Amino acid sequence: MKLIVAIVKPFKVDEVKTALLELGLQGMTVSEAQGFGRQRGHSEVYRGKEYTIDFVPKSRIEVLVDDPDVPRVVDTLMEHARTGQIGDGKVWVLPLDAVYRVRTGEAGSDAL
Amino acid sequence: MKLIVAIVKPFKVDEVKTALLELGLQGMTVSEAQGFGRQRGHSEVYRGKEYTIDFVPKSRIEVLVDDPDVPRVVDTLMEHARTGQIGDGKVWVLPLDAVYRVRTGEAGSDAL
Amino acid sequence: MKLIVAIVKPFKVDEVKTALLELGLQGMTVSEAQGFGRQRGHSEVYRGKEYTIDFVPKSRIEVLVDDPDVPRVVDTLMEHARTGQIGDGKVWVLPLDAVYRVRTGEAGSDAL
Amino acid sequence: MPKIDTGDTAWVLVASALVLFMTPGLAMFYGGMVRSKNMLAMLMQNFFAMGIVTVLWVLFGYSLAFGGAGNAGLIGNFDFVGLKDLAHAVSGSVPSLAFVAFQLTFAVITPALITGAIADRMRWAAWVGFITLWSILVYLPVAHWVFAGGWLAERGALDFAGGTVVHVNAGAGGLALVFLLGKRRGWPKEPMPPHSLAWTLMGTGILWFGWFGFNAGSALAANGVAAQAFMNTFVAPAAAMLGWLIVERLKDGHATTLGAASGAVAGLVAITPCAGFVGSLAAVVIGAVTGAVCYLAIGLKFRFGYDDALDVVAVHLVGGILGSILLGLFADASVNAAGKDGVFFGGGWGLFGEQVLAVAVVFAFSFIVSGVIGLALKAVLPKGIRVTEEEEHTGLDLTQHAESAYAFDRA
Amino acid sequence: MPKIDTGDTAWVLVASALVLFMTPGLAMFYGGMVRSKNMLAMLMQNFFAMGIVTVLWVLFGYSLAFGGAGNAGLIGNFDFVGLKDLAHAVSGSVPSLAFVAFQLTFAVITPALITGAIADRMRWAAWVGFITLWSILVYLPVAHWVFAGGWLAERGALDFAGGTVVHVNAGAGGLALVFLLGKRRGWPKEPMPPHSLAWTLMGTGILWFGWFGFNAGSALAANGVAAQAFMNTFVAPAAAMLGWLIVERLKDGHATTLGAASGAVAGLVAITPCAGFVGSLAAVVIGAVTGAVCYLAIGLKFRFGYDDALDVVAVHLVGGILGSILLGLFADASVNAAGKDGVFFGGGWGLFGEQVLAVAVVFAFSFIVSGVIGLALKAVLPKGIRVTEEEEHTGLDLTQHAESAYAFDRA
Amino acid sequence: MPKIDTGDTAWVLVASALVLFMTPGLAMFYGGMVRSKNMLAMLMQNFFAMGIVTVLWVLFGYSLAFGGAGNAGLIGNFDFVGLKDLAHAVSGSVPSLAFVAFQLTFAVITPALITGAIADRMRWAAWVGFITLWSILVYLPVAHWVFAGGWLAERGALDFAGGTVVHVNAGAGGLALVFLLGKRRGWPKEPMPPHSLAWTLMGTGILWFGWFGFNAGSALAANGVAAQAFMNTFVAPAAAMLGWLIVERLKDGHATTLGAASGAVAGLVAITPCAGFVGSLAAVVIGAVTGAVCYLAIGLKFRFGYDDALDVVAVHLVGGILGSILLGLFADASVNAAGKDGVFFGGGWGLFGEQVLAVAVVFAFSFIVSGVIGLALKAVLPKGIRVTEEEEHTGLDLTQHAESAYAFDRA
Ligand SMILES: Nc1ncnc2c1ncn2[C@@H]1O[C@H](COP(=O)(O)OP(=O)(O)O)[C@@H](O)[C@H]1O
Ligand SMILES: Nc1ncnc2c1ncn2[C@@H]1O[C@H](COP(=O)(O)OP(=O)(O)O)[C@@H](O)[C@H]1O
Ligand SMILES: Nc1ncnc2c1ncn2[C@@H]1O[C@H](COP(=O)(O)OP(=O)(O)O)[C@@H](O)[C@H]1O
Repeated sequence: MKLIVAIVKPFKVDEVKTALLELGLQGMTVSEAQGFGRQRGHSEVYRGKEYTIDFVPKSRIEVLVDDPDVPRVVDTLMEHARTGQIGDGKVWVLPLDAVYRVRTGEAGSDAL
Repeated sequence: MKLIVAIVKPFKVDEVKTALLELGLQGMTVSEAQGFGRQRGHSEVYRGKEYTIDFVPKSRIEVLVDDPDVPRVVDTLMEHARTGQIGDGKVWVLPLDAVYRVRTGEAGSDAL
Repeated sequence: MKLIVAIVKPFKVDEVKTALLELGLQGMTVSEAQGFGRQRGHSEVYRGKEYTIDFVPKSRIEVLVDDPDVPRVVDTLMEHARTGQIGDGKVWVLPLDAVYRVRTGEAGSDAL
Repeated sequence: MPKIDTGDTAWVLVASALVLFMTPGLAMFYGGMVRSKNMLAMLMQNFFAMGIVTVLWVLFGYSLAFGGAGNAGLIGNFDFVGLKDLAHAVSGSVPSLAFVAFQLTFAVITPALITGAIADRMRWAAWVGFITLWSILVYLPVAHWVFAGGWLAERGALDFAGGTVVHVNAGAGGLALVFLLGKRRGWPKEPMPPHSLAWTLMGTGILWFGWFGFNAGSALAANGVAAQAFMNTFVAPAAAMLGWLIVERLKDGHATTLGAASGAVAGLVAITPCAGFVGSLAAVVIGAVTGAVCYLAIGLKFRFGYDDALDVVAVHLVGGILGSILLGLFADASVNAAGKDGVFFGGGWGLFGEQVLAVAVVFAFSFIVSGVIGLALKAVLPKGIRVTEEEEHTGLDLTQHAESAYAFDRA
Repeated sequence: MPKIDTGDTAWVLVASALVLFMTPGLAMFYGGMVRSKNMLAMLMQNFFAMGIVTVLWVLFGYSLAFGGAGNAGLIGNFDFVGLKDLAHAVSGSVPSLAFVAFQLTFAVITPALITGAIADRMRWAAWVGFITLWSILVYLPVAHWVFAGGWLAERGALDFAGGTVVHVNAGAGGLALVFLLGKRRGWPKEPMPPHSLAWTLMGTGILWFGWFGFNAGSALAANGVAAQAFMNTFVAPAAAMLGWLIVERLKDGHATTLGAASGAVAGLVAITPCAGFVGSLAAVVIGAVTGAVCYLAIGLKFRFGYDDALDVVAVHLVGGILGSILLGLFADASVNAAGKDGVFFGGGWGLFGEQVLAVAVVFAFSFIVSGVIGLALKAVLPKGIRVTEEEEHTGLDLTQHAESAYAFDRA
Repeated sequence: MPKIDTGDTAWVLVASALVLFMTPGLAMFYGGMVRSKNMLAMLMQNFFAMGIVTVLWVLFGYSLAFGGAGNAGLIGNFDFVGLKDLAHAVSGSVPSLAFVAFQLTFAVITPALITGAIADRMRWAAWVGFITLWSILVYLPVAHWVFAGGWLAERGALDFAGGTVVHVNAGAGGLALVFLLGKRRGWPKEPMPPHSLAWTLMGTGILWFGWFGFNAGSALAANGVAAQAFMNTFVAPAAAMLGWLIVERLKDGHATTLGAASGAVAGLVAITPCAGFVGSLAAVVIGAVTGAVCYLAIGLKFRFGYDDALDVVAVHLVGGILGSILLGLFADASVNAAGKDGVFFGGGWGLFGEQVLAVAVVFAFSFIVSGVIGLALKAVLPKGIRVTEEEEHTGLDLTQHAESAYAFDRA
């Protein structure tokens, strides 16, 4: 079992979600994040005073997957999160000790 | 040292927090998330146009614990986050290389 | 490759960001969180009824780093997130299996 | 036929617009205080009053309330069904339709006041049924008794702009519903803080602004009495705001924004029956007392365990009772010849007694009939009058109206 | 020189203030419906109307619209350029400048109505150009034809407060722009829910409030006709709200807050041309019909695939047409001697025909000229009239105005 | 006893309501510009003005400002303490109490204007003390000098609706406090963007709407002068909006929503002293100039390093000075017999001199006395007048009022 985390552009979340479903995944967890990196932010002006906002809105996707599925999931994530523009984001894979489903207490793959 | 992450229904956070305190834990970090899974979302109608929102509001709880405490914490989390309804969420355990307390620089168990 | 996560006081984020840039890091991801710990929250009163809010606003910083950089990054994070007051937060280090850059598919250090 | 005075007409028309504007103001005042998941349901219950009550009023409501005015009776008649024969009629010095519109604005906001008590748990269909029946069975008769020369007015009770008809009436109705609906789940343990006091403050500003039309417009002319009522509508809420803030500061340690807003509204409620009958200094006293007392009255719901969500009882019922009864003390005929002298101005206890009677009668009538209506709906409606635990939990906006109040995007 | 009546003057001044307040109200009504990233752009397009149109009006707009009033012609003249000679003039029973200000408020809000159709995608510079040209080339002539005794008025068409001049006119202009701009990316597949219905409801309250000035103020006096117009402006939106909610409930399964707001506005639109010419019961019917029909009219944009973002066509164009034409049926000279009898009151089909003609003429003229203006701007402006995909995606607030509507801090 | 004119009375009553509504409008205008953690504190400081100033006014404020009107003196007297003897009195053609209420609305909003300068850092207790003392020691005398036939008025200075009494006066007071309070921590380096421009725009709409009462109401009658003042209050802010947007566009590359709002308010400020004394075209010029100049005046705080948080100096002080002085050029007796001719209308430099003197005197008096009051409070209050670093950091809402402006739930 692995935890795959992807930082993607918010408007790509729906596309990614659909793609993962087609892969047969059952679920995922998404949260809002602010990204900083090569992609530059924007600036705002209020009464002549300019502010630069360095951070860019990103979505943070977490997916629990069985080890064999990792490559396919990672590829799918990258394929559908990609625009080719700077700021498309990152994907990383974390090892897991255990996973449980709260409702039933099931553990491991059964918990997904 | 492990990092336990739990995705739970937002209105369960207070109950879970209280239970963890009784276990003797000192702290936790909670963030907002949108969950997707078996539990279906809801639909909204604006001027006759219907939208389906697939994502469900969830809370994401992170707790750092010493290895021996992991089982008790996981059980407590599951017990108090449980409603028995679909959508109760997941709990997963991640291995940790190190933990520090910013204020003092203390490391490991002392950092909790 | 490691994932360093830091829970810090929100108004410290800019300072931390600048410090990490000076270290030569290229990016980071920040999200909002609510912390619970030794630092107590505050209370509000509405029409004579008092509510206590236990949670304190925190920022959650994620940084992907190459193994050799871990110590310097951790130290920098702690140094610049520190106020000396209770509630400065935690820093923890997670092992990683893999990291990819969505835009290019590059893996490992090249992905940063 | 009496002549129309253009100045009086201009004033009554403007006053009507001002009072109509109070209902959206009330919606925002209340809406800001509920949790965001129930914001729209609150707005909807209030805006709906502008729809249903208005149509009923034109069809037969005005006629039942003001037909046969001065008959010292229990109810009006059907002379003006569909507002017939009013197009060219004159009331006092203004076109009758201006008077009809002005009175309509009162009929609209009165049931709307009830929404604050029942917040967060009443089924939409139940509210539709309740406001329809309540407007007909409770508001029309009471308006006739007090505003249209019905029996209470003929006995001598004074109510310049609706202390009994509007505030005691709505407060009693709200209290009855609160008992039938029961507490919100989690109350009073779970925190249910206001989701946007900015809306509550905006609503307060609109209410105060519109209340000038409510009270000074009740003079039905642009004259000295209107000016006195206007001045009193200015100073009473001001004094009440200070009264509330001081007590609050002493008791809770903080002067709060919600307290300033609540105090002002309490003062506006209390001065309503007195506006054109008391002097400016009396208004200061009435306001200050009301601010302090209404703040303390909030404690009642915790002591007695009834969940009056947004304190309609403490602010409107208690405030309305206070104003109506204090009028028995502070009424000053030298301010308005059409008024009387209260206890403090040598008028003895006669007026005071009539005020107490009027309050008691309106409270009892509204409380009982409202309860009966609520029970009837509970029995008749397939799903009852209260939402399910699941629905209450998800919020009324999504479950009753399939909408969300807010959606901040970040793409 | 005719004498000024202070009551009439007070009323017209207040009515002017009320109508001016409608434009911010409209901004909020629309703003709440767009996504948060386009909120400010919407507010800006509306507030800008208060700036540019006002200056044009003083310089020459009023003169071109109302100069040579009664000439049964196509356009006014330059007699009042810079409002010269008006400081002490009197119109009817009010100072001419009060009339100038009142009419200006109409000139301001009419182009503002168009912003709802073009939401989320028009370049700021293009809007600046469009509203300037549209006000001059479309609004001024049409206002002259109908409000200033121009050819349509002389033929006998009735329009009490702007069913054709304001609503059909703006609706046609919006439709033309919608075709030129094209659909928003993702429409209709992607959800584009309102970001804050609280603002939309606040806007609705302000619009209704201000509309009393719009319609009853159009009597230009504080008299019985004003009172009738006021009453109709009260009841028509109420009936329309009910009409919309009922159909919506049957069709979608829910009565929505946005539906209540939309129905009320549709009713206000439809009663605008009729306000001072029909009786109270006719207003109930006109309102109810409009509420139901306008709700159904929203389906058109999906059927025909034009992206009228906030339904200016369904609410203002359809509502304006309905009101103007129903007036041909419900007009009742017994309500207002200056009016006529419609089909239902024995007036035959003459008025009805004139109403149809007026609607057709105004629609055709506005649609065509608006289209020409849009095409011209498209050709002339270096960046065209529509934002780039990237800009549309990021939102107009940041890309057109370098601002964000909201910033909730948590430090 | 002079007779009451119902039309004039209707207008003055409505104008009073409109001006009172400006204070909540100002609260929202300012509130939207601060960070969300200080929203309620801003609203509270403004709403509190409606409470405290109103009570002071009734008790003795009106009497000290308008008692002994026309005495060419420094202060009024105690003839009207508690508003005694005014219930049936008449001022001009309206009930005296209508005049009292109208003037009260000015007394309320003037200190409220100061809150924009001191945003985000003043202790609540300090504001309570400051506004109380300032209203008595600064506002009452200045109002007497200019509005009640005090010495400045007798010398011949003109101020139709409060350019000096309201705007220069408040601006100077704000500037003094800014120096005493010091900069907000982090200013000007840290970004402190507006947290909700939607509120700021809503506030702008309310301010413009209410300002018609402010300026046109100052005619104290529904006549031609009121109409001229109304028209000028319409066109000056419009021209100022355009002026501000153009300069802003050239200098910063964007025309902003906040710029449109700020320009409109600046124009309203500048036209205030001129409203009933200048013609429509002069209003266009005055507005356009003000919009451009006030925008540029914002640079001053950065150049000189004083933290005037929401630009009360640039908008109200500079705008008030501009309007008062430009009146010396554009005043036109042919518009208003009660007025005079300025330089451009053959009146020579006499009026101009008086205007400059009035501005200088009011500025100096307000600046000095405000400073003294601030210093006194600093010395007397145990915790001083400024919040601690920790409190400033957490925000005033939580630390001063134990409330949060927003709480969006997601259960
Ligand atoms: N070292 C890092 N640690 C954590 N997140 C990062 C790191 N570098 C980049 N990110 C995240 O990835 C996003 C995209 O990175 P960026 O450098 O802007 O573009 P790209 O990944 O296409 O080179 C950033 O906004 C940030 O959220
Ligand atoms: N594969 C997954 N990876 C990450 N999070 C998941 C995954 N599956 C479910 N979740 C999270 O758990 C929540 C509950 O899952 P769901 O399938 O709806 O109910 P249950 O866990 O009771 O079967 C989801 O809303 C989502 O936040
Ligand atoms: N066991 C824990 N697991 C996860 N996060 C924690 C834990 N303990 C504390 N935190 C996070 O660290 C923050 C600071 O902790 P706190 O105990 O308040 O201060 P300090 O770290 O200075 O002792 C908390 O607000 C919370 O977000």
